[in-house]
Amino acid sequence: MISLLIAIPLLLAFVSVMWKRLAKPLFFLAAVTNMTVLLASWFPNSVEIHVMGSWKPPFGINLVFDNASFYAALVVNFFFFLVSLMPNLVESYGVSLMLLMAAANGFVLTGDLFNSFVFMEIMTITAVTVASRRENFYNAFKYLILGGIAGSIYLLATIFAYTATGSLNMAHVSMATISASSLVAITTLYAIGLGVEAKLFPLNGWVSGVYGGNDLAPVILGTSVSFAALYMVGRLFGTVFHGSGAGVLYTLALITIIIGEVAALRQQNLLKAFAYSSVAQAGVVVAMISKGTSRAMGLAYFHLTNDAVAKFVIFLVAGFLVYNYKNLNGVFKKHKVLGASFSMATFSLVGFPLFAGFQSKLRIIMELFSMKDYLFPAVMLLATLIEVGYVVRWNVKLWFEEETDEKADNPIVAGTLALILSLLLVAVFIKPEIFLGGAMKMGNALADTKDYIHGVLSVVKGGM
Amino acid sequence: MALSTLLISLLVTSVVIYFISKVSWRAGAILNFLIGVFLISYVFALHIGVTSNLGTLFGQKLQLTWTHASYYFSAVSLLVIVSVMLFAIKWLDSQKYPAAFNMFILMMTAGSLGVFMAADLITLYIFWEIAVLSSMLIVPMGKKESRKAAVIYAVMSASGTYMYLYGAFLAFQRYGTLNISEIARHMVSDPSTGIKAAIFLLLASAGIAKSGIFPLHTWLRIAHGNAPDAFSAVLSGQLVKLGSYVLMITVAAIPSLRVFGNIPFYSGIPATNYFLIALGATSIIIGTLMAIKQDDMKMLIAFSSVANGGYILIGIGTMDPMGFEGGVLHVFNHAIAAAVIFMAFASVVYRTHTKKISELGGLIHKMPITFLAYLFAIISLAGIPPMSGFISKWMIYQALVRKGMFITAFIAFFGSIGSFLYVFRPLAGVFLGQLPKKYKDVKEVPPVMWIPMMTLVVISLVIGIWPFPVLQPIEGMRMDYGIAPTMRIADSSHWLIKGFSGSWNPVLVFNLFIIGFVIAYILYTMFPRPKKVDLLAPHKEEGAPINIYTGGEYIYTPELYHYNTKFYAGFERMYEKHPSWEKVLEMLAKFFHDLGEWVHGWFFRPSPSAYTFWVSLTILIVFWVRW
Amino acid sequence: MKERTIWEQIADSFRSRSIWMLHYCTGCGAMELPPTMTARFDMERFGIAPMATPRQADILLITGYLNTKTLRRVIYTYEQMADPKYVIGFGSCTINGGIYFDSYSTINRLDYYIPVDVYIAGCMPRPEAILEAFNYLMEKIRKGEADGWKRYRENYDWYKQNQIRSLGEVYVHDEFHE
Amino acid sequence: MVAAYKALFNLVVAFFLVLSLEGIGRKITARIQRRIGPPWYQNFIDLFKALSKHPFSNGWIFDFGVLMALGGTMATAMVIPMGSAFWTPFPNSDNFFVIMYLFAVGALGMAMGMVGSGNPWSSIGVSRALTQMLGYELPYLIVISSTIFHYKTASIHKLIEMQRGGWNLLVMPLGGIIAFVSLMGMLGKKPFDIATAPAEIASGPMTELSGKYMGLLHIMHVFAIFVEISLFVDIFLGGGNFGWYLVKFIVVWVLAVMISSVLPRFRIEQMIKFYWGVPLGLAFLNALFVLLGWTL
Repeated sequence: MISLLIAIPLLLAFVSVMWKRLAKPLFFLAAVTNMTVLLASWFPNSVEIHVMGSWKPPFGINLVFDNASFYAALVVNFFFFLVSLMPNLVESYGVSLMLLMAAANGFVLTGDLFNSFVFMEIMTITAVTVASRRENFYNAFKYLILGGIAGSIYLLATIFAYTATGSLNMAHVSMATISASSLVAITTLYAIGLGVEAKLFPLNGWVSGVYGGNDLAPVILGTSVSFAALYMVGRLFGTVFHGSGAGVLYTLALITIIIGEVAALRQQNLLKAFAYSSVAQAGVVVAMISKGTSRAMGLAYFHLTNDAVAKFVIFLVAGFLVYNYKNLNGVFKKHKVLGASFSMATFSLVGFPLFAGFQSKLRIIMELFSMKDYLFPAVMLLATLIEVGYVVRWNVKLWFEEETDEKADNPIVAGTLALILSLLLVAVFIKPEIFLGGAMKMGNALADTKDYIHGVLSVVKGGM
Repeated sequence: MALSTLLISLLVTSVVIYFISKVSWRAGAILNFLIGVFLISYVFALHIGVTSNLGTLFGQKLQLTWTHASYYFSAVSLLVIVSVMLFAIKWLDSQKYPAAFNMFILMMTAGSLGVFMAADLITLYIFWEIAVLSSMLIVPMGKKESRKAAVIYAVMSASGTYMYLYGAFLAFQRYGTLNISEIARHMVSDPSTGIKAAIFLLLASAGIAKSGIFPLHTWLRIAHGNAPDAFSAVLSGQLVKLGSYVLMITVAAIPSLRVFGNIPFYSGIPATNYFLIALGATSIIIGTLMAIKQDDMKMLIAFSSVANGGYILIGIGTMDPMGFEGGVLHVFNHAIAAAVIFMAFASVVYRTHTKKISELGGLIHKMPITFLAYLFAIISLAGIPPMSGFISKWMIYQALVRKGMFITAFIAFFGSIGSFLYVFRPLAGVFLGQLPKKYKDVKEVPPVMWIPMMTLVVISLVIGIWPFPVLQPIEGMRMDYGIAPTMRIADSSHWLIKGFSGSWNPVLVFNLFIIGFVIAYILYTMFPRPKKVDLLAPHKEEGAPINIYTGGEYIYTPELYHYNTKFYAGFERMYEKHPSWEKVLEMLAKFFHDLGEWVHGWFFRPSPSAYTFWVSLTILIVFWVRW
Repeated sequence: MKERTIWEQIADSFRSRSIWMLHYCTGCGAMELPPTMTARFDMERFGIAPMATPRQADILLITGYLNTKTLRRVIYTYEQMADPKYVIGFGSCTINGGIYFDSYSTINRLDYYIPVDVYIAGCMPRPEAILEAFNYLMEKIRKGEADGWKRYRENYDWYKQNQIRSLGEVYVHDEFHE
Repeated sequence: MVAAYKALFNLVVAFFLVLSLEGIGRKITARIQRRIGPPWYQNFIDLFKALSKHPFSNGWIFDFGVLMALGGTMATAMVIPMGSAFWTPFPNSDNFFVIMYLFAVGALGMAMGMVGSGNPWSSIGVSRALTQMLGYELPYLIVISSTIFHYKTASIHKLIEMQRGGWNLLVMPLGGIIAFVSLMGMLGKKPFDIATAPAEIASGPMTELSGKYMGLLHIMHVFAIFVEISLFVDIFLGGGNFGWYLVKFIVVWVLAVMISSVLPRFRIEQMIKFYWGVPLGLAFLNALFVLLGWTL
């Protein structure tokens, strides 16, 4: 059943290659079906797998469907669905978006290392096409190069893993005992390989260029794709390698946080500024994942969800502004709704109370203190301090500076979406369970290797 | 109505107020004012010890409780806020965003009330952020500079707040609770001084940042100086007091004398408290010296707020009964005085559209009521009887002299006499002297604007003559915190205020002043009537010179003959080349910018080949580290 | 002249014993004041003291000659003094213009413009003469005959028209004040 | 009721005593300058003459300022104990800090009224006067605080009683000397008559004062001198009965006059530098001695 998540977008993509005009509606259709599929199978509190062909794991390729991958897929498809509601944003990118959707779903669902590599490649390439919108070719090219490198390193890691364990199935690999030295090699290479998509320092050079390059890329890459990538980080380092190599991730992540924030502070371009801030947030999430406990991971994904929602709103509004106005001073006087939702989203990003970010940030800090980690909270608070600086600066600039006489009509759909999502953030502050429950289940699923192995390698269900 | 319901409904109402104000901002403002009046009556009706639950946040109960401290601080805050709300009913028509102003000021009220009611650190933090956020959104509604001001305000306040948060969670991790009294109880029995001191200072830093104590004082100048004029009254009169409240919580609610009894520094005062006192003293010096040389009247009073924050901190920091009461009472005095002063300035700016002292003058004959309000406010601010400002200063001096803290006392005296200098500068430059021709037909502000000022002035005067109504809750607070519970300072039966070194009788002092005034008036009327000469040329027929002593010369241009630029030139010249802490902080900000520049240049701008280089370098480093 | 009330007599006797002077030192007469003030002649022993501003002063001491320009200042200063106020014309310049009598700009007779209570003849009058004059003025004040200020008030129009005639306009309108 | 009579008696004594002392001061100065000088009652004459004139007024704040100055200073003078607990009108309220700050009312009123006259000389004079206050008050207050710390009381008549054993001047001579130097500044005599420098700024604040305003402020000045010197006598010279008190008062005054009559005038920042230099340092030294208990 869940293989539909990959199959439908793929199929419709090929269909729409023939009928270009149908691309947009088909994309919408794909998104809707995926959402329905997901809603139909709500939180399978067990591990289901779906084998390709009737090759039982560990021999065949299999998709794994447990709470973790379900929640990830839910978030991923949710944002694709939101994007599909905005035709003027999709324009002629329906095909690549559908491919991207298929790839992201596959990346999330697959239970096979090599397969995940394949999906990552597809994801990168389609993402590059998306990124090259609005003649943003040079940055897309950078992204392509980096993605290529990352892919090759990922592949290398996979090969190492294969040589070390003789298997490509994650469950199987996680069962096998790997010699320390090769484990180091494998985890390091995976860390680097995922580092590009997970926006880890110093592999995140592409981010500002790609996110700042046009108005579609950040909205989709900054939310869905990065969620998928960070999910994979959790899957590999949490489930498969039992948190070995977490030290690398932790260090890199802490550096990433600071670097991202200071880079965002000096940034003069609205989109790029928040691109950097998403780098920093990714750093927070990765550092939190590297802690390895189920609770920490759950909080990490809770934070990531809040961040993704906020970022979606921010990038939506920012993209609209950047490409409709030359001078952004006081534009929100003309677009009050956009402005309100933007401000709420940014405040949630900082973690002011009344918004979702507060919940996740404070929980994370509290968790860290209970783990007796005193460095990370300090770094995080320092980062938040810098964040306050530029968030307030942008809000003040966009609300209060003397406006120019440029005009642009309000985007109805985007405005409503932004408003709804920002209100959702407030709702999450009041009732965090909205995201927290799922995130926690995800965390448990990721941390619980035994269950995973048992679920994958036991009797086969479903299939096609 | 339970406290939690009150706060939440206030938050909701503020949004409603926004939409009402969209229809008619004046209706919104009046509604605000009515809500404020209701709040005051509500606060005075509440019984000490009422508690209520705000729900739970990650397993911690969020609790509100109503103590003497909450009662006192809320009453003072509401006094200021409500008068500003009344002031705003007319004043707002000179503003660009009346609706947003109405919404945020109500939201801020809810936030600050929450802070005063909070029983645990996290609740305090939540409402604190609400208050900061909403006030931070009002600040940039002012003139051009106010945009920058908002950012600086936000960052400074946040830097304090996050240190506080770190401290709060440190305490939580160590003592397993966030409830303030619980933490206090644990800290007393906690052996390790280092961690206690760390928690203490981290918690205090929020208050330091908010009440403009030395290392983090620089935001007051720019924020109070450029915020919308009437809102400066709230900023300086009320929001700064949030900081004082947090400082009081850290120093008194956590019984620092017992907690840090093992590290006494000087005459029984722990090193931690003494550190805070030193900071307070530094900010008195800085505030006074900088205030004396300001030409912008709002910035001048902003610096005076720095100095007075120092007084409050010193008073509370001594943890001496007199000092504590003096510090806490100074909160009231400075709140009222600063509010009135800023409202008077707001009225002046409302009429003349400038806040530069050197561009004003002689407004007394145009705006006499505003002048009187300002006059009495500065008498209170400078701590001169019979206004209430004197009582708190007297108490603080008592404490300092008793403890034999002569250097701190010296700084306190310096600040107090310096305050004569800087409060007199706007008095002379703005209200007295020659009226420039361009303000020939300036009018007094309408009653709805001067009534709040005058009300506050009268309150301050009455408290100055009969301070016991305010001293009672403060004594209650002192009992709560167990600072010399047996000692009584306010002896209302004999109309006396008793210090360790003799007492005094405010009523008597006031009567003496009246008697002296009466005698002077009798003498005045006994002798020949004066001939009124008009010192203001614009009033007389055209071409008539100024009728004051000019060495026999004819002067036709009053504004040139009005001495108000570099009023204390002789004194200012002595510290022209002073070092500036603002520059240091700017350097810090610039450092972060340059770091961002550097990072961007090295990691984010370069070509793909450079990326490959970085990737391989990272791989190598990681392998090298791990093998 | 009309009879004074008892209060006025008392006041006059006080006034006569405490004379604060504003010396308007345009001319060479200023040279004679330092010896008069200092140890040799010591005018303070009569309660005479120099003052800085016309508001505080009782007598206006015009030392030396006046021209149209300085006369303006003199009149302005005189009008700024508080009643009762007295004027001493010092030296012959104030009486008849002295050696500059035929200059186009010299004021020949001071008391056309402001009422003079006592003239000191001579060029220069010595300190003895000055003290003598002061004593004479004190005598007049005590008797209530020094009524220049009353005369100025009564014949204000006459004085004004004299001033206007020779100055054209009492208030200055030169390039600095247009 | 008795207290009220005592207070009024304070005023009467202050008026006659100080006015005649001022005249004597002028006489002394004159003798030092080899002159004869005016009679001792000259200042009474000057005062009544000034009151009898027909003054000019520059608006209501001018009058109000003068009244405030006179009233505030009178109120202060009424609290001052004259050398013994018996001559203390209000034993409950003769706290030192109360007196100092009540005294400031007069200063503020004078400053306000004079600047209200709209004359730049007055403003300059007032700004100088306030700056000067910043100069001399600090050493003075430090010395007095150390005294209060030593005797554990700030109420003047208690201090007087405590000095039965020996004058405070002898207990802490350093402090006494510093207090006297500050007293010179308070009295505004040379070399500290910067605020009213007749030759440079036309007698500063008083520039616009004519007739009775001059007179009333003269009276205020009289009471101010009374307060300042009495504080010094009470705190450092240990009071004594009324006669002794007068003697001490006169001695202090004559000393001040003699010193001032041979000195030129400071510039304003020179004055500040002077007071914040040696006197302040010595005041702190004195405070240190008191803390260590090294008092004679």
